[in-house]
Amino acid sequence: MTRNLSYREAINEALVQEMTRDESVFVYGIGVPDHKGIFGSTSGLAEHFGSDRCFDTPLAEDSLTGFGLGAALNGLRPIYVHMRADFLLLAVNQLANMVSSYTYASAGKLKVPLVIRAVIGRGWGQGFQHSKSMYSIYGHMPGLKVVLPATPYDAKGMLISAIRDDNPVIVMEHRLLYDVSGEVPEEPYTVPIGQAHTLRPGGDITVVAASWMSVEAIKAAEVLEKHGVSVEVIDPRSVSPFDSETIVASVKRTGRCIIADNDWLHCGFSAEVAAALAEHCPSELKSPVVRLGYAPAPCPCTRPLENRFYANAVDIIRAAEKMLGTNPLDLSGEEFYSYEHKFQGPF
Amino acid sequence: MTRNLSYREAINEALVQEMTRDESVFVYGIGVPDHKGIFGSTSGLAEHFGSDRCFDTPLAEDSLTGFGLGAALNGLRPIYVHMRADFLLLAVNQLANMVSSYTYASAGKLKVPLVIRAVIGRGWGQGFQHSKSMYSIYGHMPGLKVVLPATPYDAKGMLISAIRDDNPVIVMEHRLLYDVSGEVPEEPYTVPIGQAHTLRPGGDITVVAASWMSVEAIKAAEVLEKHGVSVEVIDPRSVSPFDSETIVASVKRTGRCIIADNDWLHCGFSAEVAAALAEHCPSELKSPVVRLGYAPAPCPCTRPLENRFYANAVDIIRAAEKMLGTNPLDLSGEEFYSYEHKFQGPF
Amino acid sequence: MGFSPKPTDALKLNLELYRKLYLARQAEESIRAHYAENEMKTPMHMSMGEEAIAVGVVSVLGPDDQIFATYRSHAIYLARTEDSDDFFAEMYGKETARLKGKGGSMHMCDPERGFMGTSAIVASAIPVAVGAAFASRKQGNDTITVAFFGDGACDEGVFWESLNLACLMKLPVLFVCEDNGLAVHTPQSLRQGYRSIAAIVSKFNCQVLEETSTDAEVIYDLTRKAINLIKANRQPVFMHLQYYRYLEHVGVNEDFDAGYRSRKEFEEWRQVDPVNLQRKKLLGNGTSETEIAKIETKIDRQIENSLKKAKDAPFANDAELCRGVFS
Amino acid sequence: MGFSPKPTDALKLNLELYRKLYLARQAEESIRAHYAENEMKTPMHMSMGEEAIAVGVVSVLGPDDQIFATYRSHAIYLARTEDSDDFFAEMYGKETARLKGKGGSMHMCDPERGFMGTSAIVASAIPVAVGAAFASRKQGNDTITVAFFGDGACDEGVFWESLNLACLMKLPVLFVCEDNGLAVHTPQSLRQGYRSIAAIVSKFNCQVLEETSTDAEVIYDLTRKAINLIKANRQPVFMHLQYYRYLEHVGVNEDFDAGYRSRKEFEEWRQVDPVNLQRKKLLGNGTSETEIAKIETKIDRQIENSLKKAKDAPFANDAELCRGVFS
Ligand SMILES: Cc1ncc(C[n+]2csc(CCOP(=O)(O)OP(=O)(O)O)c2C)c(N)n1
Ligand SMILES: Cc1ncc(C[n+]2csc(CCOP(=O)(O)OP(=O)(O)O)c2C)c(N)n1
Ligand SMILES: [Mg+2]
Ligand SMILES: [Mg+2]
Repeated sequence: MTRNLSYREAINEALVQEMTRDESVFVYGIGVPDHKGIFGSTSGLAEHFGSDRCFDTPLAEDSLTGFGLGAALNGLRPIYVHMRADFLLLAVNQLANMVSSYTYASAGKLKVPLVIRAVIGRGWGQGFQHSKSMYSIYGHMPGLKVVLPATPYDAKGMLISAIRDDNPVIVMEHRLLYDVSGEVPEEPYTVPIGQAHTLRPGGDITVVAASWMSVEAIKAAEVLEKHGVSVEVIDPRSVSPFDSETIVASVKRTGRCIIADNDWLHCGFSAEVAAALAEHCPSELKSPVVRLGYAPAPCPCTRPLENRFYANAVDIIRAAEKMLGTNPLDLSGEEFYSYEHKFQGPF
Repeated sequence: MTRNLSYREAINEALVQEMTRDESVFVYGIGVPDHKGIFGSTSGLAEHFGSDRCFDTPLAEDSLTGFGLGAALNGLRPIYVHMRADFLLLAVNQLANMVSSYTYASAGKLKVPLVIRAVIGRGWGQGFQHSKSMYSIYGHMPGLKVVLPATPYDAKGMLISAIRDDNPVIVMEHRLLYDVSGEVPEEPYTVPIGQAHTLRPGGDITVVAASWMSVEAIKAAEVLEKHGVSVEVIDPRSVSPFDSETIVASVKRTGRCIIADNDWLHCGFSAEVAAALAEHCPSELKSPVVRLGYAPAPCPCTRPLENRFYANAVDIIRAAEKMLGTNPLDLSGEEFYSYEHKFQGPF
Repeated sequence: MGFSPKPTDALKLNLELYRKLYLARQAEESIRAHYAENEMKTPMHMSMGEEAIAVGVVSVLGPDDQIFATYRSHAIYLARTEDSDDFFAEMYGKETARLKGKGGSMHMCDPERGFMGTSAIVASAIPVAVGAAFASRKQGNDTITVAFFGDGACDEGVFWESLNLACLMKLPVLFVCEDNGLAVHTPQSLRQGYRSIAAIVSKFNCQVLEETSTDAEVIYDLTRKAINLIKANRQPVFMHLQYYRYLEHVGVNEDFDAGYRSRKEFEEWRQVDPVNLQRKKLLGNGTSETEIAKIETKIDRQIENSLKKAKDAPFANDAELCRGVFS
Repeated sequence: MGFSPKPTDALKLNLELYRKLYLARQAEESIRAHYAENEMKTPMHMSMGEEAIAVGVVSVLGPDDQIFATYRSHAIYLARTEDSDDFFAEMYGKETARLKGKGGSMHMCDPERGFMGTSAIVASAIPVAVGAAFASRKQGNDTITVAFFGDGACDEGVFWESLNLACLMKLPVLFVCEDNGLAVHTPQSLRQGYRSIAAIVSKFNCQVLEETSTDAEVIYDLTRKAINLIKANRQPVFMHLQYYRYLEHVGVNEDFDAGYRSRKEFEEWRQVDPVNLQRKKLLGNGTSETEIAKIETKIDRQIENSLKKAKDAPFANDAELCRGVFS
């Protein structure tokens, strides 16, 4: 049976079902058992499964990542939750030097079924230390999988896949997505890790848009469609492994590509997407690839600058117009930023 | 006056000259004052300038990066040295959340003249925890500059530029380069940060090769030249700021590009180079871009696998042949891996 | 300002302390009154309850001493600068603020007045303070660097590294641990594998001072002692100071209904509320109700005025977005 | 193996300890003899001097206990496995090694025998050991997890975080700090802002044991005591054990001419060399020179044989390069 669930509910359901199915799954991190429950995503777990399967921790991201590794090596399935991906930056050493290489270091004898969840991207006036994504730096490390579910359906299915995976998987969840709703089957299911998803077919331009940017891209596509421009929106869903085939196949058809990312561009995931095109279909490109993302600056707090810091549907529309050589549309009748307006109060 | 100096001597000379010129410059890190002096690059500094300007530290990369930041905010010019870039991964939080944003966070009122030196890449049987480069992850952070001097001339000139820069600069030095010699002027000079350098002009293929890979690329170009293939070798020299113009201009002429990196490919610097081509000259590409770099695995220790892990001149030659559709050359008469053979003993 | 012997005029000091306590408290009351208007779009980590620590410590510092702090720094910032214009302009994210709204509540920074900035990544500013103290000593300055942080910061490895570094290098650092027993909603029993942080730190080469008082003057005196110790022994001092956080971790409301702590505890601490306590002390010391009301009215007007100016001010234009990334 | 009461037959124990001590020592002597041939292309961080710690601790452990260690683990690995075939195959980077040469000297790993791997990033394996201990307890196993690390590891924040975590969660972790006074060439006076690590750690909720002996039996007894304490108190134990590093930090040579330490110091420690000490003890206990020589000859042959096999073995083929990145 399928119901309409929010992204946070979808995550919560995945956790409940997997913890029920498998005793070895446990959830830890600052705030996971408290009344806020990581924006609701871990609510009820401590009550339901007990405080030894859902527990609070000291502030110690580096050691707690190693802790998860040690538990995973011994057959447990830890899920370490970070309220913000900015805090994951304290654990880069464990990820790069330990977690990602432990299976290789044991010549395949040891498995690392560790899941790390981290909230990324824009929130509400959060400034430069609570707004980062930086998935490219984790995607850069062989031995790690990095996924970016963008819908409630994927949030549940990819988290279940991550939990059942015998390898370390980082699941990055955009803060603004938590309020997005969609159809979610009640029974447990998996969404394979490493497959892009075509959210909307189209023939004129391919927009590659992961995580929150897929919401912006859909909005842009809807607006452009009214004006006769057909946009194909592809959600890569996974930074690593990366499904370049789906994207390349689409661009071979459309000949045009806009990459819209929730991150800085330079050396970011958007560069990898563009590189795939340069490697696989440069001659099919009718116009140069365009990348959109964070402004090349730390994120400012004040709303007007924050609005300019993040790329959005309007930026995608403008880029598409430029690429097609058409005149700028009058967008005054359109409603943008619906989530930013809905979203209020800290975090 | 110009002399032939090794890369390590060139670094050492830059340090001596800048420390002499400016009292606020100091050098710190594990081993900087010892008898090995970071492969000779810091030898003599403690003796010459005293132990409060060249000093040993605890093993505490995270806090010592913040320490450098605090000193830099107050007008000192710290140079923090890491024997291995793998250890810099413990300080990613300070770099991403503090160092890179401090000037912005003070609305430009505070300067951060901090230099971080870190040794990257292949050494000798060093395995997966002493062979990383990962400059893309630092290049990804706005507010940081990241440079990769590849010659003794640049080693001196770019280090002096970095020291005099009022912004944080990470200088990454490939271990194998330490034994390379070249012409170096005696007097202090600067090499501007953010300009690529065409090491060898050519018309058939552009090879973009930073740091150690430029040595491999030159070797490949020499071999290919004997067989009538003219290779242009460009050393980007700086990951951030990134001089895409020089590279794009070259590829517009040659129509072909091989990117050879000292790092993993996925979401790496090589992706940014390829992305620049997709953004600026896709229609000028006569054939798809090719990237070479680390194998997608942690680095193994044993020599035969280690040899396959790193890309080298032979790989560049084979990629060029494929790109040009010519038959594989007989390379049996050529001498490759000269440095790997020369290099012996740990580190 | 200026580090000097304690004013022989204790009354003058107590008036100064009260002025700052009242300013910090009322500025936050003003935030509480206006936050729901949704014009201050910045997450607020309120100081209410910790004012005695902020005011007591900061009031001892000289003009060249430096402060590094956290996302929870309203009181510290106001005690240091008493500049409510800049404060509210920043809360409203306006161009008229020194930082033009780029920082917001979590990231105030005013280096010209020795408020060297904050970090919202717990414990991350502590090593920066240690480096600043190194610079101070190297440059032959006789200044102190203060690192404010919460009890949660002691969970992080970088705290231990920084403590070790400062003790090793004998740097003039004053570590101020503002202990409210909580990290967000997590009590110490779920975070600390030890009984007393003070007992552990005292085994490093530094001095440890502990206090539970909410009397700003007590904190002031203790801080004077701390700074004397730093200068006399050429060693850092670690101050462990307890207080009670009145409001939710982030946001402007009470949260005693959330279940992780009781209103009763709050009521007990309210008995010794730092602002009331100081007011009562002044009354007991012979200051008249009228005199006190005069101070209060002046500050109320100042705040009202700052708030109005902030509301009326323009936002920075888009060009600010990428300005100041590099020097 | 197997955690059991101390053998009533003390002689049997002492023979076992000697066998392992001699194996560790001679394996490294063999490396020294052959390293210049440049066939073992892996940086060697030699154990010489620490054998009593490695052998003493490891010999107490049961088959399901787990060990996490560092790049300096030859003696620990050999004490645990006594498998010189695998050891030398890995040093020579050959396909016949369990790890097929992917690890080398710094990264031995044999999980089937409880040697869970090492880290060459100082202190990085310590939290992993804590997590393993958590799994052990959660799974209802009665096992111990041992984290070996050097004194330099205590400089790193992650050490403090891990110690706190283990003490907070009351996990069955045995922390073994092998203190040789040095991190590469840097003495503790340039790294530690405190007098005694043991004094600090004892303020956490754990037990601390200290020892300077180079007698493997003393270390063995102390480790038994430690494990009893862990089980009785449900608390971690921190063992602080001193030794002298005979050779350079990395490499197979002496380096007393480098200037950072004196040969005299070395000569003093040589008086109590752990292998000699144990040998003398055996002689004193009535074991004959012939009996001892028999043990030694057997091990000499074993090593010679392992070395030859390693030299003769093939390298893994290229397909191994990317095998085992993922499960
Ligand atoms: C490194 C890091 N981890 C987690 C967080 C999320 N977080 C924000 S404040 C906080 C609690 C900090 O507690 P404490 O240091 O005692 O300060 P207090 O809020 O009590 O003043 C946490 C966990 C963070 N900001 N940084
Ligand atoms: C995080 C980190 N920083 C620096 C290094 C370089 N390094 C390798 S071994 C070593 C010294 C470690 O000393 P200790 O922990 O006492 O171990 P020992 O070598 O004395 O056995 C250092 C600094 C490293 N490997 N990892
Ligand atoms: Mg607190
Ligand atoms: Mg040591």
